[in-house]
Amino acid sequence: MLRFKAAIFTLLLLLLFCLSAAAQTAEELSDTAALEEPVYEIPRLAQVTNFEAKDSPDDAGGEIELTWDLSVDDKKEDGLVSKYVVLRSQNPTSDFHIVGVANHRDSSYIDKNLKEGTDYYYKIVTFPKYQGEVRLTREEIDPLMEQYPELTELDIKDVSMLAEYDRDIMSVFDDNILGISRVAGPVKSRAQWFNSKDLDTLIIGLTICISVVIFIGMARGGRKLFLRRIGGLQAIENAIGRATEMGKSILFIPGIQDMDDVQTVAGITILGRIAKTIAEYDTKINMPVSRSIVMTTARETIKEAYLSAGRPDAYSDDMVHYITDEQFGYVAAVDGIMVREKPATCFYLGAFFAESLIMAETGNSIGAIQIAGTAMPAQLPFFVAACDYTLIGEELFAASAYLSGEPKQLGSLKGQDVGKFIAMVFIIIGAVFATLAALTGSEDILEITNMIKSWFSA
Amino acid sequence: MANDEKNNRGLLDRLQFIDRRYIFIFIALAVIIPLLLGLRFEEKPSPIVLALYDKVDNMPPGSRLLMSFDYGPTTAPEIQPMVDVILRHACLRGLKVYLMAVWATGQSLTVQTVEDVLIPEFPDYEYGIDYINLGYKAGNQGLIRVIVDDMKRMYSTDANGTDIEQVPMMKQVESLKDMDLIVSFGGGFPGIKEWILFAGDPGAIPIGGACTAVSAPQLYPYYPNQMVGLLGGIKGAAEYESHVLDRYPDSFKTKPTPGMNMMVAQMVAHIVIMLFIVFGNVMYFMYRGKERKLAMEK
Amino acid sequence: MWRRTVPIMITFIVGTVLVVAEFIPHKPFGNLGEDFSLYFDIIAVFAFILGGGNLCRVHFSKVYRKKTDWQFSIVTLLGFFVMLAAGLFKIGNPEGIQGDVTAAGSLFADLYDSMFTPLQGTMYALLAFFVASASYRAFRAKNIDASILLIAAFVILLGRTPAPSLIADFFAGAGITFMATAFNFVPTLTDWIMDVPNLAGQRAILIGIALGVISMALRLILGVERTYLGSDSK
Amino acid sequence: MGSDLIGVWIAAFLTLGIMSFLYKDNPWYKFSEAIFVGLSAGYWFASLFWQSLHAKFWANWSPAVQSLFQGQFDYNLLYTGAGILGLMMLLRLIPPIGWISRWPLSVVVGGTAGLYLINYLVSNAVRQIGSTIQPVVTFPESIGWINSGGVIIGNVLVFAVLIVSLGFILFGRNTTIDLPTPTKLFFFLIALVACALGTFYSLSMPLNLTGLIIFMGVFCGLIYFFFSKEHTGFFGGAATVGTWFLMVTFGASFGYTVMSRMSLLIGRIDFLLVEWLKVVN
Repeated sequence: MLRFKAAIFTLLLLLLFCLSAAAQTAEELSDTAALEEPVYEIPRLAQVTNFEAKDSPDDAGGEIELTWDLSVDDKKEDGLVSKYVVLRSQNPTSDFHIVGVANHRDSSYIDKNLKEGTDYYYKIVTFPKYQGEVRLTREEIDPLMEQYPELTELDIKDVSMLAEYDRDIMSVFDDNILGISRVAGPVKSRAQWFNSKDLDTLIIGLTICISVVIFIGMARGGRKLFLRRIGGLQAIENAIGRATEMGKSILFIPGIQDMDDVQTVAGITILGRIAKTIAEYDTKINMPVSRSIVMTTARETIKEAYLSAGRPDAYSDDMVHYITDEQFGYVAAVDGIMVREKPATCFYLGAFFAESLIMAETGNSIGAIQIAGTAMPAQLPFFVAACDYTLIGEELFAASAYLSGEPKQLGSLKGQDVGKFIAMVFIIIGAVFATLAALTGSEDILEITNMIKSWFSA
Repeated sequence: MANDEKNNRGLLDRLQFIDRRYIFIFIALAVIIPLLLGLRFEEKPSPIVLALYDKVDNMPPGSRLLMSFDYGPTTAPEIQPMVDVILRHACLRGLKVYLMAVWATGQSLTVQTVEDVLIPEFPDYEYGIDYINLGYKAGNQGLIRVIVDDMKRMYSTDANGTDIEQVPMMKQVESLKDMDLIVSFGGGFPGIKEWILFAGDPGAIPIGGACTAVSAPQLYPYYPNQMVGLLGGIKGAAEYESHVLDRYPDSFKTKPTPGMNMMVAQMVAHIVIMLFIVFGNVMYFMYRGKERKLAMEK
Repeated sequence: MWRRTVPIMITFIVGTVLVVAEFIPHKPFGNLGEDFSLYFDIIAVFAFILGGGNLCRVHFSKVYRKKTDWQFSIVTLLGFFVMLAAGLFKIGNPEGIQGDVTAAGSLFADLYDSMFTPLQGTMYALLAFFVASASYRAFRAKNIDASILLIAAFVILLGRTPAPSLIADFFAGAGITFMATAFNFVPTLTDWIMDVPNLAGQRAILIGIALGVISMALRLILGVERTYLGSDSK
Repeated sequence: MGSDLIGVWIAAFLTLGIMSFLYKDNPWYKFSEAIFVGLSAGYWFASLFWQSLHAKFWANWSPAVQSLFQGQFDYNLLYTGAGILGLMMLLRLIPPIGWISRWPLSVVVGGTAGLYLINYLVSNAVRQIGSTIQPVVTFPESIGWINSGGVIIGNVLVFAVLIVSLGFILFGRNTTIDLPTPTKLFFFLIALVACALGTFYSLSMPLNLTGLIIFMGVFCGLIYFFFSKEHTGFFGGAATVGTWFLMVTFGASFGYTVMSRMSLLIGRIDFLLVEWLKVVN
């Protein structure tokens, strides 16, 4: 209590001092709330305990993690604490500035954008809830904020509470008026060379990748691998043959995404195989594209296919032409091409969005054979409904390997199956433990389940 | 040649492979006729819609309602009816209305809404006293995070360039916490979710939402703890309109109800599609039965 | 060598580095993925000159040779150059060349609002018609698979309208409680289909896609798949 | 007001032009299409120029070059690489050295492959497997559809799906397990009795069995995607059940999107009737 009185006394002295020193501000302050009404008392709250600061793990540097146990005044749901103010300094005794605010009932904070290798010291201030009205006006708050930019971390109400209490706001944080924790530090932030949280992912990824590589190697070594037939791929050759018989062209749509989408890359690799057959059959191919890089790549691909089919003279750059990057503008043009040229066969292989059905329905209306393939789950139903054959998700990526017939490419598909097998095994094991845990209510089994789950929670 | 083929086909055959343009006509009619006739059905409001209605309805006159326009022209057909009906309801209740946009495309929509609804239908409403258009400010969720504590740091003027300090209805508004209800229109990013996370939760401000039907399921989990209520798509608009009409028949009799009208169009179109599916299957089975018979005879 | 081996090596190095970088938070690997997207965006702008050039070439030659519909090629070229000029020189931009290219009031924004938006919206709206014609044709109980597709789609369609409750009311009025209960369950059934079998199918597709992508990416990085690089000769 | 009116008329003209395609191809559509293609190509290039080349490249790179002349190294100088790759792309215009454009291309493809490998591994494979690790049988909680009698409906459906799947695996045409018919019948009867008992049991004391369906769907769906095993025997039966799940998924997503597509059309028609023709208020 004595301390409070002393504090109020100091405050009044300070105010008087301010009055005489700065005439301008004094005029504004003197006859308003500050003097006439009793000054708001800041309740002193218990400080946080077990306050620690350490370099935050698995980051790119520049971050420090602070942890603490809640103040005793914050243990209840409706406690007196409104927030924890985080202060930082580069020396242990002075120059602490506000760097951030954590909500009440939070017990950690990550300080970001720090300089690596510098020593930092931290304090936590337990900040009380403000019960009164906001009394200071903007004209009073704004210069304060300008003087102490770090106050922007606080609410207007908080600043106004502090200002009422003590005009020299930052000194409040240095005084022992608020519940201030011990100083933690020194602590440096460092960047890590390995993100240990990703270890599970690394192991799973490596297992899958290595099995793919092993099977590629085995296939290269001459080992015969069995692969089942895929309906849509069998149909490709027939579809090209049909176009040849009818003397009509083949339309190839590689989706509306750029080369930075792996589905487009998959579409282009399939194009390489198809174009070879087309060159052999001496059929026309028409390929409108919506991205310039796709245009360049597709030209290289088709040229190569014609060359390896022994018909370089039949190739022309006009086979691939750019239309527009705009999704629906592209579709409008493709629809126009379809009804005017009436291609016998349409391929849609790549990444598609809402335009999928517009194209597939128009293609259907001109009686073309349509073969589609995409890994966009939302568009698959439309292709399934409107096209003759659809390569569903994974089949799109496998198609070029299938069509190539090269053993090493086929080997990679076998490796993929190993990945599926691993997935199924873990799903079964996980489900069995999870079910046992749910039915028996056993804590031990639950722990095992959670452990398995945590491997797959990256 | 092609004509001959067509004529030689049996009726069943022709019906089974019906020219799709007939379907297009039916769909077009299914949408146009209900809209032209202005048909509307009464809709029973679902609890999540009713909750938002009650919140607006129970606010005393003079309470502050912030409407944030977080959508663009492509989703406007779905969202605009909800904007209109909530704005009308608010004006009827005498609330002070603050318009703003977190989407750049929302700016022109605020102006348009004021011109189409507020000025002609509520001539008593005076700019600066009863409603204000704060316009668009960049910053997405960052903007929300700032104005939750301090409105004037981001808004020194309104959308017309008037100094905010001169606007009477902004005098008592320090931050979003002075709002009695915030309704965000639009389910994209930033949208209702950001309003909940960066304004509703930290500032304890009631948040309501109105979004497209597609994005509604992702927002249900926030109701009722973090969100007052939600209108999902045209159905949500229709339910709200129907309920307002039910409660304030005199004032709303003459007002347009685009949501209810569109809902009828949508339902009719749905039913037409379903009828076509049924019809197609019946034809298919009749055709197959006939073919089988022919095969047996042979 | 320069034409084929070097590109394959570049693919291998870039691919491997980006995979490894995912596990290294330390600079400069930490945000290599974002850097790559930036690089890609910049390359794409340069590449657009090839695409735009191709567009002009195709349409100029159409006009020049008076091929069928050459008149419309003039329209395309006109649209292209007007929009390009409006955008590049920011014609009518209230803040001049410093302003944002899409700033309201500029010719660019006006053209966008009055022509681009309705065209885009209408093309999108055509989907409503195509959805109808596709469902008429595709949803037939030809075999088990098609029947399942049909039933799932039909239940969801029904559950998204107020029809089930209306029909249920009708049956309840007629005193056939059995049918009324059945129709009252349609919305529940809709949710069940979305939450359970639909979810399971989606997951199987997603896991499959992931494995397909991994294997495809490995083939590209290891140089097993190299069709996209074209041929050795000119 | 005048310019607004012109804008509405232009918009209506183009809207109807695109819609006329539904009847058949015609000059009106060709005109709308031509203008759409031209405008949008110009639009994309202008926005890419300002928003990518100017804002992302030039604004970062030119200050970095300036500071280099003052003897300072700026991290942004690395953007030079992007510029060089972009210029290499343009070398296609000079046929003799056009092949250099393959270098930026292989950077793009390599980078795409690397990024997607990791992203799909994490977000699709690993996460989806993780969220499938769930109990297949639980005591019901009161969430969503479950509280409205959904558990019972769900369980009846679960048993129906199980019995049909099993029946198919045993008796289906091409994919049957190689067992004598009486044995198959015996198994099937046992399964039938088990399912019937299960149904009655779940009616009296509801257990939530939906996890079982999810588990089965994911499992059989993955089997469908296996490339290195012929779809025969048990494997074939499971793959067939997998395709059923895929069909439900496709049907459901199809039905679900119809509504939003309709509202787009309603929006356009609304524009024509209200803003253009003004026949409806």
